[in-house]
Amino acid sequence: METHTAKRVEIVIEAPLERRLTDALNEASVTGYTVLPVRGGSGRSGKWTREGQVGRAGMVAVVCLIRPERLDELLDAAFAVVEKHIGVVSITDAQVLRAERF
Amino acid sequence: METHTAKRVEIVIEAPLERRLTDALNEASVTGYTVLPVRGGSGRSGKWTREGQVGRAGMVAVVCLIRPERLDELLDAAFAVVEKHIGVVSITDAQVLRAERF
Amino acid sequence: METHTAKRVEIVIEAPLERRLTDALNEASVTGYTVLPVRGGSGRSGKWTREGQVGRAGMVAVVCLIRPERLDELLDAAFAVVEKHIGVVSITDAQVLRAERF
Amino acid sequence: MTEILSLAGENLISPIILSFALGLAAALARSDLTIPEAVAKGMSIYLLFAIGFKGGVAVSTHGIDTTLILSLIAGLILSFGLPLLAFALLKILTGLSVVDAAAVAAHYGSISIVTFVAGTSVLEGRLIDAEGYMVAVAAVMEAPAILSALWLVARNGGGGAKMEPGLIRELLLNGSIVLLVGAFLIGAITGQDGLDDIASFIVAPFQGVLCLFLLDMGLIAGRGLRQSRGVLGAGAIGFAILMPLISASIGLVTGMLIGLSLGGVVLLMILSASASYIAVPAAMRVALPEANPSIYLTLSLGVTFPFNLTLGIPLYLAIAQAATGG
Amino acid sequence: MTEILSLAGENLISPIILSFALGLAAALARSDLTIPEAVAKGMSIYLLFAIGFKGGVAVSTHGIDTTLILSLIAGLILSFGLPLLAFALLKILTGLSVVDAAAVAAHYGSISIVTFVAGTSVLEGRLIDAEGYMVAVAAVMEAPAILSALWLVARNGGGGAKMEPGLIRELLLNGSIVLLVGAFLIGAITGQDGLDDIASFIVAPFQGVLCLFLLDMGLIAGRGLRQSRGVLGAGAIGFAILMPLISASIGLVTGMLIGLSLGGVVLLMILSASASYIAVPAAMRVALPEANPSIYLTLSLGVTFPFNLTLGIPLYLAIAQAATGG
Amino acid sequence: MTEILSLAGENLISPIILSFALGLAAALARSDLTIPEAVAKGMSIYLLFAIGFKGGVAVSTHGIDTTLILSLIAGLILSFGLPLLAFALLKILTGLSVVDAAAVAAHYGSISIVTFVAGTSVLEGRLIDAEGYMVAVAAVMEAPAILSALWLVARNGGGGAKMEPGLIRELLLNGSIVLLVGAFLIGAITGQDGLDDIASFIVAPFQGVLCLFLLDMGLIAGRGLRQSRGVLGAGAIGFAILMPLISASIGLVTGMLIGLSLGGVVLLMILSASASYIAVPAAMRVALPEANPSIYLTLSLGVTFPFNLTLGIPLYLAIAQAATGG
Ligand SMILES: Nc1ncnc2c1ncn2[C@@H]1O[C@H](COP(=O)(O)O)[C@@H](O)[C@H]1O
Ligand SMILES: Nc1ncnc2c1ncn2[C@@H]1O[C@H](COP(=O)(O)O)[C@@H](O)[C@H]1O
Ligand SMILES: Nc1ncnc2c1ncn2[C@@H]1O[C@H](COP(=O)(O)O)[C@@H](O)[C@H]1O
Ligand code: NA
Ligand code: NA
Ligand code: NA
Repeated sequence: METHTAKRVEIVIEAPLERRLTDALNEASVTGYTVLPVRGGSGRSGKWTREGQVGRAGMVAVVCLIRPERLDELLDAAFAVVEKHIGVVSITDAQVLRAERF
Repeated sequence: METHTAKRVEIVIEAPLERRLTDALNEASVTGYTVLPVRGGSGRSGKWTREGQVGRAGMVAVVCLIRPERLDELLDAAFAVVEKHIGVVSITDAQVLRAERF
Repeated sequence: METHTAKRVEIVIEAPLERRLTDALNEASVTGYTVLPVRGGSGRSGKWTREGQVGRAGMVAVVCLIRPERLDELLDAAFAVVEKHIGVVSITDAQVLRAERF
Repeated sequence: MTEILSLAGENLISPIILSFALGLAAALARSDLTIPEAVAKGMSIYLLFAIGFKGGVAVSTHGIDTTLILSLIAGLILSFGLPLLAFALLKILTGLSVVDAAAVAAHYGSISIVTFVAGTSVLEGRLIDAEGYMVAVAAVMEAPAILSALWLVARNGGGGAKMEPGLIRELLLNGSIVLLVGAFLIGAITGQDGLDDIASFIVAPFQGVLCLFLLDMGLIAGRGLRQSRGVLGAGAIGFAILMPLISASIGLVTGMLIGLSLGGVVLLMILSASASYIAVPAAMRVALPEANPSIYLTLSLGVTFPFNLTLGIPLYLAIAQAATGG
Repeated sequence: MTEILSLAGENLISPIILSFALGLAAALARSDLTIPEAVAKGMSIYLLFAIGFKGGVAVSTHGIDTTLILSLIAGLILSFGLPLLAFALLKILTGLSVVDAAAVAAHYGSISIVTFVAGTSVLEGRLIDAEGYMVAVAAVMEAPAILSALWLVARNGGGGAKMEPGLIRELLLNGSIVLLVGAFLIGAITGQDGLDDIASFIVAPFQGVLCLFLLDMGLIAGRGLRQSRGVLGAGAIGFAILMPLISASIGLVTGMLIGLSLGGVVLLMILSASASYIAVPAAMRVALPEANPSIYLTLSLGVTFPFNLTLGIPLYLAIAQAATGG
Repeated sequence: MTEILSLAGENLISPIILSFALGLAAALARSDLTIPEAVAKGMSIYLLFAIGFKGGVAVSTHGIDTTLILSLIAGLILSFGLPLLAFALLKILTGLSVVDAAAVAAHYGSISIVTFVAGTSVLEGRLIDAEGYMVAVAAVMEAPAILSALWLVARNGGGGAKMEPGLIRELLLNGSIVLLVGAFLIGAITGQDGLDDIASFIVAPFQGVLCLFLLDMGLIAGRGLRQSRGVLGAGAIGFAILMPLISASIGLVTGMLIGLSLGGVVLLMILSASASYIAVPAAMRVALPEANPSIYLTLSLGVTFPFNLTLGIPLYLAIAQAATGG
């Protein structure tokens, strides 16, 4: 089956920032992404779990498949939001079916 | 620690199709997969969030670790289900511990 | 944008073992990880879904970004917990922004 | 006419409708107010269980009416037939493709159980009795419309319709139907004694739960409307108001023909007039994936549901009262 | 005998049992009816809180009985001892490995709080009082059986048992135990005044919540049965019916020896006869990971739980009435 | 003084407070007891809806008081002003950075609706009436404090404060505010009739739901305290006790000046004394990301919230009774 080269970007970010991140992605014309819930985690700012939160606290994971040539635009947009906040950005090489979808 | 080469396939698909996808995987003798919930996303068919849904709407992410030589079978099976539906399929190279497990 | 080489380790493990796994990671000085909920899955021990569970049953996915040179330590720690239990460990090559974060 | 208006006015300022309006307004104003999906699903399970159970108890106390079978058959025929009418109307009023029109038609042949619940609570508020087995009629009306829609697509050369073997089973064993019918049977078996056991759970707080549930429906409808702005033309929106009126009239005539009580006639009108937004959309994603979900969801959930809830129900009641002289 | 049958019949057509049956049937028919996990967990928290609180209030109004301490000790001994009996019986009736048999034995020494709750509600329905502190006995019986099982494995050379330091703490501070005991203490401290404050939350809707909760238990048990078809032989299934009968008899004798009231004796029988399917399975995954979960879950949740709920409880009640002359 | 103590004692052994204590104890003992997030959010929606609705009904029956406008203005001024005071006090008592101190100050200018709800339920228990529109005052006090905090940062050269255009909208259309105000309006419009419809949902089980909700708050506060051990010095903890006392005094004077009833004065004291732990933390993550969340969460949720809930509320009530001679 024919596949196309892509980058898979995974951004773990604080939930209150989710809308700001997706807005920034939109502005950078990145309109394809999937948001996964996060149950808990640990990092430099300590350990937390979903059930220990009140309100909109906690984190989400945003997964983005993108053409390799557009990666830097995406990272710039994401970085502007993530920069001062708690969060992690990772990138892996991927293949996708159906290039028209991204 | 000894690891084995594998492919990690991630299929984001509409929740009402989940059973059909896993049935198709089963028929293709792919019996190892993990289903992750999805909170929301954006694509060609617009933006959506978990909380704006009624009923079984929304999407799920199915993650499958598979021996490289069986990738095409898996993709064929998955594609037959995903083809006409909303959804995205991506593949990354991976290593796994414990080859007997997949 | 400058990125740093890393390994992305994904461990799918039974929920009652979650704390033991994260404790083991901590002891191996792996303090960065993200826990994702799992809705269901299938493997050698059969098929299950979140909604068919009572109590703390089910599985979780722990995602860990780590410097390549520390991978083996992490795998040893994880393996000690996962060994006798139901679960899957996979590793992919990744890049991360902000090396100080991991 | 003034009576209709006053009835509508009274209906509009009930906590139930105002809760829906609050949700709608909050979503349109882009508030981040949300009700967790699990809680919303929990409330819908509660409402289905309560409404089914109470229907069963009513049947057990009033005995089985001779019109029961007739009502079930009428429900089946309406659910099979209304999509054909809807499809024809859509072809006249809109430029929708065959597949999209058939998908919309399926929604209008099926029912919205929440509209039904809101209707029963308006009837209760006015102390109008209705046949308890109307919940069974509601269950019967959920699925047939989907088959009609698939037939419409096949007949009109819309190729893509997949009548998979699994689908019919899935439709009939759909969670809502099973719960509604199951609770109905439990109510019918345990009768008044059973109701006494659990009345302070399924009767007393019912209206309040319905408020919160409709708050959520308002939020979802509002979010849907906001996201699908511009997707729909005036023709489609006209359809979403006209179709329930036509269906309700057909329901009225049917209900009177088979000899239902005033309350029963009103509920059959409401079932006919209401459009599905849970079971049918999920089935459409499987069977007619080419149909655009934002069209059918916006029409059924964004236009017809609020219309029925606010103006439709009191209107149907007033019309039925005039027609039956009740 | 006829009395037992009529009691069982009456029990079987209660909304509670029928809701369980509905869930079971829906799952066996592969309906997609599900209750969200969060809602199910919310209901179980409600039930534990309510049952604990009411037990505490009962103790605060009736005073502390001299048999309280005896009952707690009896509970401890039963929970430690029943697994040894279960293990021996499993060795006779089945070909299970040491590890699997020990894991199953742990479940039958521990308890099912939902069976206990269903039992109290049957007693309430028949206006039979029971000692309020039986909920404390229930709490005491949850964990010891796990230690017995680990000891059985160690003794029979099953090597794999890990008695990790963290495990005992975890067992004792298990959410259900903490909530049950905590609510019991709150009820005991605030007494009738406290109950008056929150009775319309924890008393009035209790039966109704229990219905929905048992609906979910039925769904889960049914799904479990469907998935594990063929895993179990006749011997294992026989064990899952025989063992509760034996345990209930031992509970009967114990309860009468320590001087419990009729209601208290029935509840001790139910506790003895019931098998855990929440706390123990989670502990087994940690301490005996080699044991096959589908064996112990199918037996405790798929066979013993429905048996106790439907036939067991009325049977134990009838036997206790005969034995105590109550 | 003895009266204050007995009042406090009575408050301390209510099911509500004991449930909170149970949660706190369970979390500190590292029990795995948790309430699912969706259920907790569902309960908070219930509480906001009920408290808003009842406030609206009270306004509709008692008419709009001339002090309504004054109260709203007072609320605004308090919410804008108290952070300045808090900031000054923090500078004296602690070594927190400008950004951290400003973030903490924002929390103390804003309010905790759960503390408010607990206060109303204490007043109801003592049959003390309060102005229904106090819930509107609560809504008004949520957001302004955040602006004061951002201004404090800008003025003290803390550079990082981002007053994004979207933020103010977000704050004003915050889900809790919209729900509280919306339910208030629904209550005001439908009045006593509306309340009668849904009283068995929003009045009868209210106290019980509050118990479970506070159990969860206790769990969260306890977990927070455990994780942030050592983060805070004595100065900060002193602030978290002293500040509510000062704020309550200011609330007392304000309430008496504008002529509120005894109940109204107490509620204004509670609003002033309480610190936000939902809306403001979320806003701080957006607007002041450099501020350390564990500082402000520990102070508001871990120290001030339990203090107000247990000792604060009865104390404020006793002081207000002494001051107003009520
Ligand atoms: N190395 C890592 N691997 C995976 N997730 C991480 C890692 N570091 C941080 N995270 C996630 O990002 C969140 C915030 O991290 P931090 O800003 O380091 O406190 C954590 O709670 C984790 O969910
Ligand atoms: N480029 C992408 N990266 C990640 N997820 C995507 C992407 N495109 C689509 N998706 C996911 O697939 C769903 C449907 O996509 P689409 O069919 O393009 O509307 C979206 O809601 C996303 O959850
Ligand atoms: N090949 C695989 N790919 C992805 N997930 C898997 C795979 N095999 C097992 N899993 C996950 O691990 C769980 C336990 O697997 P097992 O121990 O094989 O029964 C399954 O329920 C899946 O969630
Ligand atoms: Na219809
Ligand atoms: Na037992
Ligand atoms: Na305040």
